Amino acid sequence: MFQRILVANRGEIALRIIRACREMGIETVAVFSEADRGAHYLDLADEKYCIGPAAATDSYLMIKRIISTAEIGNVQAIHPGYGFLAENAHFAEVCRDCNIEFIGPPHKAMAELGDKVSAREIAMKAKVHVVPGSDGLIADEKTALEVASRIGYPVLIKATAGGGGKGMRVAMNDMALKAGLKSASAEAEKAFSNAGVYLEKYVENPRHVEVQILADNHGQVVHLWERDCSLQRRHQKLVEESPAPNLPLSVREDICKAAVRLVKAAGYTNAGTCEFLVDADHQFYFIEVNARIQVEHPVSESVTGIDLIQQQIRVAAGEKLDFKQRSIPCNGSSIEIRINAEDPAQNFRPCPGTITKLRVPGGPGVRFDSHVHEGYTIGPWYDSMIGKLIVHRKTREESLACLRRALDEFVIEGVKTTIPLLRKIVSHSAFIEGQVDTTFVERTW
Amino acid sequence: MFQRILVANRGEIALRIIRACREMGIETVAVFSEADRGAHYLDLADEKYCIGPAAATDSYLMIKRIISTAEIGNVQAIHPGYGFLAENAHFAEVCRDCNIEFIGPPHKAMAELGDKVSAREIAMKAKVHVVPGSDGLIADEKTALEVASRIGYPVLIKATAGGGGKGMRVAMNDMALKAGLKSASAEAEKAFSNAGVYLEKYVENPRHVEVQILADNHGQVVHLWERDCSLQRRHQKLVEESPAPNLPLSVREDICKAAVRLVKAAGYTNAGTCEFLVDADHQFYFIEVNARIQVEHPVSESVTGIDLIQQQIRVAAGEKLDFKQRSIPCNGSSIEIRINAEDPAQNFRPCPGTITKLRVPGGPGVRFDSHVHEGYTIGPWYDSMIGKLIVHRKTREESLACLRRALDEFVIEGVKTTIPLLRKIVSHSAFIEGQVDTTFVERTW
Amino acid sequence: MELMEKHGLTEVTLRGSDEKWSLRRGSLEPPVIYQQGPAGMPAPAAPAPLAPPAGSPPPAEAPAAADDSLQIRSPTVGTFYISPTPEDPPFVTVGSTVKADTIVCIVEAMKVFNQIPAEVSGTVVEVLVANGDPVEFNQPLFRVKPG
Amino acid sequence: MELMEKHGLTEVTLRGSDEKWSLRRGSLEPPVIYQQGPAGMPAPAAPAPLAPPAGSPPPAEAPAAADDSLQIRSPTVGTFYISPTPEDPPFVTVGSTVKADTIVCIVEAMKVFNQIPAEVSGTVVEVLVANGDPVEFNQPLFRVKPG
Repeated sequence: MFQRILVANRGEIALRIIRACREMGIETVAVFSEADRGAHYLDLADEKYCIGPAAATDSYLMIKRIISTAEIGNVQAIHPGYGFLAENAHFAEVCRDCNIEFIGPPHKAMAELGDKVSAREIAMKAKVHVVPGSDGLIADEKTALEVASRIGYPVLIKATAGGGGKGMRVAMNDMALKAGLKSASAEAEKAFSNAGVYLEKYVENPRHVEVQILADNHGQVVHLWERDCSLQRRHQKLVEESPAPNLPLSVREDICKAAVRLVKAAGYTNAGTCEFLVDADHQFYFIEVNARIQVEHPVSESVTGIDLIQQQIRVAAGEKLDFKQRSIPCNGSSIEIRINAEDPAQNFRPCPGTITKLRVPGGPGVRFDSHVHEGYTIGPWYDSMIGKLIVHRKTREESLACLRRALDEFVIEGVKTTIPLLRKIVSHSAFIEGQVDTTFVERTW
Repeated sequence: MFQRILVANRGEIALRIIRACREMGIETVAVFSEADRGAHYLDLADEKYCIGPAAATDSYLMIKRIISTAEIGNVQAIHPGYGFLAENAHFAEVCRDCNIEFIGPPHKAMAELGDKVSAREIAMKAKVHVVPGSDGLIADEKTALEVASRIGYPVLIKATAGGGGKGMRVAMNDMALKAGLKSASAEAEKAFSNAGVYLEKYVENPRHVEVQILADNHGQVVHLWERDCSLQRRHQKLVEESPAPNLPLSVREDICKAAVRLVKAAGYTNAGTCEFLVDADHQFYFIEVNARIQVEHPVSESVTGIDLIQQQIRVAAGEKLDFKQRSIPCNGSSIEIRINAEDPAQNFRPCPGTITKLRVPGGPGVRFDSHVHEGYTIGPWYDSMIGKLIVHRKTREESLACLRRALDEFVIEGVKTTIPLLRKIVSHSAFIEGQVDTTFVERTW
Repeated sequence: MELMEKHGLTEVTLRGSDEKWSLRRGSLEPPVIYQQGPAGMPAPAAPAPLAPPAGSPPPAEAPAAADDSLQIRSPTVGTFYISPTPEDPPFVTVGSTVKADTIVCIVEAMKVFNQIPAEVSGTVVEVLVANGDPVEFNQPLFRVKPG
Repeated sequence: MELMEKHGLTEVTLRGSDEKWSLRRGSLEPPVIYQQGPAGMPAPAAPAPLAPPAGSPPPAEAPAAADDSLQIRSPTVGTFYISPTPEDPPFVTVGSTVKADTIVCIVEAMKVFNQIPAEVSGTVVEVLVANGDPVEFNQPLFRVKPG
């Protein structure tokens, strides 16, 4: 086992990793930018080094400085957390070349799964459903109509160079497809100087369901069940829970098994997440792999009792998983909400500022993961997450009751937060009944 | 089910009860003394009434004002918490006479178990071991020697009117018994004007093990396993855990079954705790029943997943327990520590004051039950408990690691606390090995 | 009254020096006993919640107010009644002159009807609580201009 | 240097305007490459932890100190060396006169030996870091009396 680990991140996930290390008796070296100097969580590390100014490109994203700190800090491994360098395969490779273990997957598997085309190929090889579509770009209208006829309407026209919804159209029939092809292509040409478009089956009002995977370097791959993360706003997850509500056990098991197959086929190890879209008929389609620990990992920790960060470290140190798939429970119901410093009245613009008053919920069933405290200043430099509230109770109904009362206990003054929206969400009948999809928030508020 | 409950307590247990009610959809009426005016937890109640000045005798202990508030607050039940009126059988009776349910045991069972002599009789009737001793006062030296010979040395000579250790002697043999009888009797005469003494077997360096009981009004009595509360300082519990370390499962089961028998024999319902002494040979002796919810109830909640406050309310409302003994698990290991505003340098004198800085631990496995916050003033009026830190992990070793790191995260400024002592305790080899008894703290520090 | 007898609640001993209680049972005056929900007086079955501002400092000891007026405060928690019976006129109204021993209202707690004396001398300038409302311990009931 | 080649780490482009890096590889001067743990220079295998006071404000921008002296700060995190090789004399000592382009030390990061110029003119009055110690970004290395 490692004696000393560098935490290449900040905020709540840095604190989370430091906590795991302290419980394992591993020393930690923290890095911080000048914007994070004096943060309370840094005092919990055994050593801490300022690595640059506030801008992440000059600090948390600067590989050279992270590695240099790892050398002077004399660590054996680096935990990248999520975001920043967590899914940077080059960084993972540099670490390992410097004889510092990167606590994450092999960089080759990370790179392959990071590319959408190769990830899709691996999935198909592992007999995991992907969203059906054209194999590559659409040559002409005739091909488009053939593909649409094969995969069935509605279809999505997507620009190959696309992003931000530009060059994207939904077509419900042949006529709409013909018109959409032309306008999407023209829009893409104008926006990206690349008129290439392709077709994909349009999954209507899908649920977002993802599977937590853990794989050691000795060939064992297990899943820690699924998380439903359908509650999003502009592709930002707001609420995550496990198990996914209203999803039959057989479907849940099928999705989890598919994820295990995919991860095995990719030669992937350590913790990772396979994301799927699930349609109204419970058909599921692989989208992508998140090759890192995720923000919402605590809900899986709650229902399985497995500490994912500790397991990541054990796997990276070469240990075998000390449990089998059949002994991983899915106990009760766990829900996480993300509390962000954002102003709902200003279209959820990040709202930096100093927390002048903070009352945090507690009591049974409540976990709060956060690096903030009264007097903490949320700067403009990084993401706006204040903390994660996680509840765990025997039933989903009890978890919802616990979540509502915990949300009611929160007092945060000095910055605007997403709490008012979250209070509305957790009291909304569609959410209570487990009938939300990824478009719910935007449709409703 | 009740629609509205009055919480006849203050501080963390009042908050705990309010939390349970909120999760159950029950409205709460809080009472407060002028010393507690403005406390944050009161804002979480649906209504709140000032009932008197700071002195508990004029507020939290004043039955008339509690009942009067229950009437104007229009509640159907009163939860007494622990302390104050919680074990006042007269109060329980007044509540029920006013058609307000007292959330606790029948007042008759409470009164009978509150009396040590009748509790001992009930225990013996239920075939539960009590500490062997003389049946009543010792008439003369000859009787004393006979009793000692029957129960075996060492024996404890106790003044019948005793208290505070006065008139108490331990005798290891006949000679010491003869000498001790005289001096104890003389001391008791002087201190209490009552020379009467009796004999009890002296249990050397006992462990304090207690069993959590839950009984409904329909004849079902279950236990929620045991708690080891051996870590005490001057009979004040400092650390409690479940399961009891180094106690064979068969002994644990025997103690739990004994507690169930006793509670059944007493006609007791609602939540309660049977306290036992356990000697080095794992012989256990009943001491007393705590006819209320206890401070340390969260460790039993952690290992069983059962919310004890919610169950108390359900039982009081006449519901049946919706689980059987065999479905009550004892999952993992849970440990609670009490954080008090006391000054270890001044013989643990309560240390009132204002909390100027507060950093509370979080993350996986950690629960913190407390009503305090930065800026909260701990007054001189009530007990000095700041809060309870409860950890729950898969194994005792992991719980200890979690507890240590959580304790290290605490920052409390403005008042002296027991945290430094607790840090020493949780790192002491005797505690880590589960080899402490009720005299450990005083012997060691 | 059955309850009072059973639990000996006629022995009302109050600790605060500024609290004075009058018990009717056995006194020479006819007992003032309200029936629950009598005609003409709305029973406080679901009283409006009291909401003293959270975090506000404890009210200053009477007499002390923003202006030079004095306050008469409730010595207990209970239900406020402005008159001896629903049929009777109020003990006092705005403009009434009170002396220290003038009874100004009744606060009922556990069926005990506590006559509250003014404890100050002067003219009532405001009645702060509506008839039948619940009142807290130490809650201001009347404003009195001294003199 | 293998690592530098592999990952293209010779292309050190720094964003801060006050950062200047000199890379030795391919320069006309003989490269200064320390062997790990050379005789006479203690290898920083287990460096003493740095402990800037928690909660202290970020160090003010150089030049700024309590007195009128200026500070030369580290432009990166790494290991501080006071001389080009263990055998050489220090770049500067107390009393040395420095100009903006005077090299005052080396900070090694990932086997890259960065020569640090003074950026200020004056006389070195204090060396704040010991040879071989780890230094943080922006950590003061020297105190310089301007002039």
